Amino acid sequence: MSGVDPARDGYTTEELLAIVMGRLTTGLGHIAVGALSPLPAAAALLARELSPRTEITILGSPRHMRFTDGGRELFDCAAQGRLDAFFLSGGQIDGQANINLVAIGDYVKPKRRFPGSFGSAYLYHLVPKVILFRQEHSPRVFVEHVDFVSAAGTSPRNVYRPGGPKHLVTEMAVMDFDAGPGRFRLNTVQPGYTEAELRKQTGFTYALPAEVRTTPAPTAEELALLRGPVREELVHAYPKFAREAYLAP
Amino acid sequence: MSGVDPARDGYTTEELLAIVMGRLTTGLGHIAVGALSPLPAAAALLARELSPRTEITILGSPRHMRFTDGGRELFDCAAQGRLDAFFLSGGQIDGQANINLVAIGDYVKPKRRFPGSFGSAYLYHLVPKVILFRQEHSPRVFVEHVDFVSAAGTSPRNVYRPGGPKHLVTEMAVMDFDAGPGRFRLNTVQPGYTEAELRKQTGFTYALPAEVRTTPAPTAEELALLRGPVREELVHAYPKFAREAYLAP
Amino acid sequence: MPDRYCSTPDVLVADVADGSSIAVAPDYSGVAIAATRALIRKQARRLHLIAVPQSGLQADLLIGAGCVGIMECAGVNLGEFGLAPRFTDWVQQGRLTMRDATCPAIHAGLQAAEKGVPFIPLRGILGSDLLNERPDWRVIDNPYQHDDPIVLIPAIKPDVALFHAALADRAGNVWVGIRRELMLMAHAARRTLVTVEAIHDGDLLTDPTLAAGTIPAFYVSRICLEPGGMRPLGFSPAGEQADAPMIEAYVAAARTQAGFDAHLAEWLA
Amino acid sequence: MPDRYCSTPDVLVADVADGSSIAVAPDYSGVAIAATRALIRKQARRLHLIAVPQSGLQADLLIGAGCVGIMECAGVNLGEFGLAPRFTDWVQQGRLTMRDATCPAIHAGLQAAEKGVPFIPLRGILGSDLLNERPDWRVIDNPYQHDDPIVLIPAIKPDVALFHAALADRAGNVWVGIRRELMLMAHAARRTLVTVEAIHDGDLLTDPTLAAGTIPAFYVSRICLEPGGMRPLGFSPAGEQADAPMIEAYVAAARTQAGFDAHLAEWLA
Repeated sequence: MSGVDPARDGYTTEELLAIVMGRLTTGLGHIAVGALSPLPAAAALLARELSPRTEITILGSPRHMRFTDGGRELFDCAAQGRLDAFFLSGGQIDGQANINLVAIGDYVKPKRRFPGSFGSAYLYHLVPKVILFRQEHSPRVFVEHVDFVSAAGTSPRNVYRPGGPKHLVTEMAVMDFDAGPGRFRLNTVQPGYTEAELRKQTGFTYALPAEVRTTPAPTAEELALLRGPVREELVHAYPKFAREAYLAP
Repeated sequence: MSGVDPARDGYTTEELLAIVMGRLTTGLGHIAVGALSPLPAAAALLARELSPRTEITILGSPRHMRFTDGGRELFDCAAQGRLDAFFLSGGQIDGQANINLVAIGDYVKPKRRFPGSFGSAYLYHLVPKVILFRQEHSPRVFVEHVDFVSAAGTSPRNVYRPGGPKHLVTEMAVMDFDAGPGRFRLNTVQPGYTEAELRKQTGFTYALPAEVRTTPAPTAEELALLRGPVREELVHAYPKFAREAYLAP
Repeated sequence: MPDRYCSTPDVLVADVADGSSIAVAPDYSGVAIAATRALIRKQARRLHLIAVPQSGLQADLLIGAGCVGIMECAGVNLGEFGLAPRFTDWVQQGRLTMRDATCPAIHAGLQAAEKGVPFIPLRGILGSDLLNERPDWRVIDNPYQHDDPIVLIPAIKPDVALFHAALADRAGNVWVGIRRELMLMAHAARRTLVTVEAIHDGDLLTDPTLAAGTIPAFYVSRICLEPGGMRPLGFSPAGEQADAPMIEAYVAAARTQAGFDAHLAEWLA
Repeated sequence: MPDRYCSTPDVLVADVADGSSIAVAPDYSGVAIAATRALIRKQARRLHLIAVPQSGLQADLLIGAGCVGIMECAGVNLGEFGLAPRFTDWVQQGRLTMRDATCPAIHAGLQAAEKGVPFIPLRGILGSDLLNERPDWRVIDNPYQHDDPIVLIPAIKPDVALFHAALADRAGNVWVGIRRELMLMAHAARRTLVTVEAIHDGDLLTDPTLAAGTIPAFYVSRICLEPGGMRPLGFSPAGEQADAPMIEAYVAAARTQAGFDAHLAEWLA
């Protein structure tokens, strides 16, 4: 996980993903990141480097939490409209952007149990820009219909919903989600992948752009920020990850 | 207000009232007193002297507030069942124990406006033992029907109501409230008054005990506590009152 | 200092538009009297004043000065100093639109706004005439229990929260200690304006004891350093007592509108 | 010390009856691991564990030891150390009754209990299958807006709140600092049991900075002085890091029930 991908020019997959998500959140007011999300955390830290007025919150990192009203404050904050972006993932994610963080198979006696929905069922509705992130891109993850909807990708018109999914970032692609038709549209394939490979690894259909482009490679400035100040901050939030798995030495 | 009443034997009306209310709250777990209630505050302090496990809260007195969750905590506490007694008063109080803290006459353009209902509409329902206190006993205060119900004395059976009025204490009488018939019953007349005088000064009818008794006079111990430790504490809550109006020198 | 700092209370409240709803603190908490004077100086009009949950001198000054259109509160008085003379007079003349409440309903309404929900249920209240005057307080049947009526309090989302606090740091974090109703106001309001006794050197949020009583900067719009900004009211975090002679002089003067006007002119000068 | 002080964690939890609902703190807050060991030693059974809003090692230990009947939570995992092995295994075997939630719903349910109201509404959630598994979460039409469905979360009133905190004083006041979810738990629960790192000399409530992060004694049933009561989890108020090797050894052992049982026997000894 930590080596430089031979197919890529001097950066790791992890670095690429952090930079892609950093680009998607640059310039926002307040970006929050859940616990156990080291790459989204790196992305938010990068976005703050690129737009210094950006506030960031990284759950579980005392250094990156400005909350003083207990565990509920993040959620209250989101409902107050004080949160602009959040990252969610899923054990399964389907073509309607439903995410499953609970179980595969029967709910009562599942084939596979995941940790649980955490804040997803709520934040997915209230945070304007939710970015779905899952590094592994396989038909096991990206299914036609999730077994259990932890949080719904779309809602009927009468449902109060200022927020929702806007992008999906994986090792193979960046997609945009269009709530109208309730469907993903390919934005770019990641360097080293083709759309044909992507299609084979995706269990749902998605719309295509007029021309399939490749994600622009990380710039020297982006990599320098990521390897310098971002990494330094990340150690406070994810000591184990920053030590073992994050970046090329 | 501050002299020893010539009709009484070495104590003031204020001392009598504080002692009567102290007796009614002795032995309870947690007694709270609203702002601007110096005699109920003295009563609660006395109750604490007489039953040291009693917790007391005096709103507006930093020394007698153990709250750390803002203005709402008293009310949340009451709903949690952690408050055993509270004192309420009224610009008008009627025979069904309805209290009026809002206005006499029309609501929009009243003849007389009072400060407002404060917590009464809520605490009257939730605190098991509410003691109504009004020093002045006159037909102007004790009316048949209040002009505005800030808080209702009784509720229909289907209304969740663990609390309610239990006693009324005035310069002329101590009454008990019986929620069944929704009516006051005379407990004792204060020393120096007769039931006939009381009836003349009360704008509603009330039930009578088999025999009309007089409130037992303050004991030497009660007076000593009131004039010693209680007074000393009260200065922190009501400096002006304790200085000017409270007790015989 | 970052740009949320203002040089005077007048700059602090300069953007408060006529007709704004303003949540203000009770006398035992952090009342921004200097900023109130600034509101009067700028001749604010038709304010919807929301006392959290009660007010005293501050409401009386604003009412007497003609700044208030709607008064939402659980009560207005001057504590040990008695009735609030201008409040009482204006209501009795029918010159003030009253929105009477009960203390916990105002806290609950602000909590609903803090949680971004349209309402919060509250026990009690049933049988009170307050329900007649508050059509926005609805009675529903508790969906969790048969035949159990319960009152709903709608969210109170003030345009502005205005209060006085003990400390702010240079990043804009504000320390309120146990006065959590001030934090609730900041969470619930669209904008929060604060006067403070003193500036704290260092970051209030990195000290674990101070952090526990701190409103993070991202809730705070503007701050003005104004020591004594609560005078003549007392300010318990600073150990300051109310200026009783000054309040007594106010009460005596404000018995009539003319007396109030003269007193105010002198006080604003 | 007053009689709410206990000599050991075993005395602290002695009265916790089988079948009790117990609210516990998340790993970033104050997890009472020493007291959890005491619950396992006394062979507590059929506990209804309420994670506020998530749990990790504590839930995994209690589940593996057979203490838990119902698991109510927004999630269970071991943070950077991966899945919670006993939780995962027991659910997959159908041996645990799950009551899946989402974080803010657990906070809201506790707030409803804190306010003594039967429910609090909450945005979001609609469209989630959680609603199918939580018949106690009702969807109603918002009475304040036409055609606006909203979820109601019923009050969560735990029999017991159990957590670890930094300080308690001799009067029984407990300092939790910014960890307000612990205060919420204490307000909502019938009884509150606390282990603490240290005893504070003096009254936590008379110091205005400490008071801001203090749970008053009248919410606290019992306290046990137990320094390191959160180990091997980290405890940020004390600057203590998680004991990574110990947790990794746990994860390796607990992959199977037999491995867990052996590990636990050793650990309890």
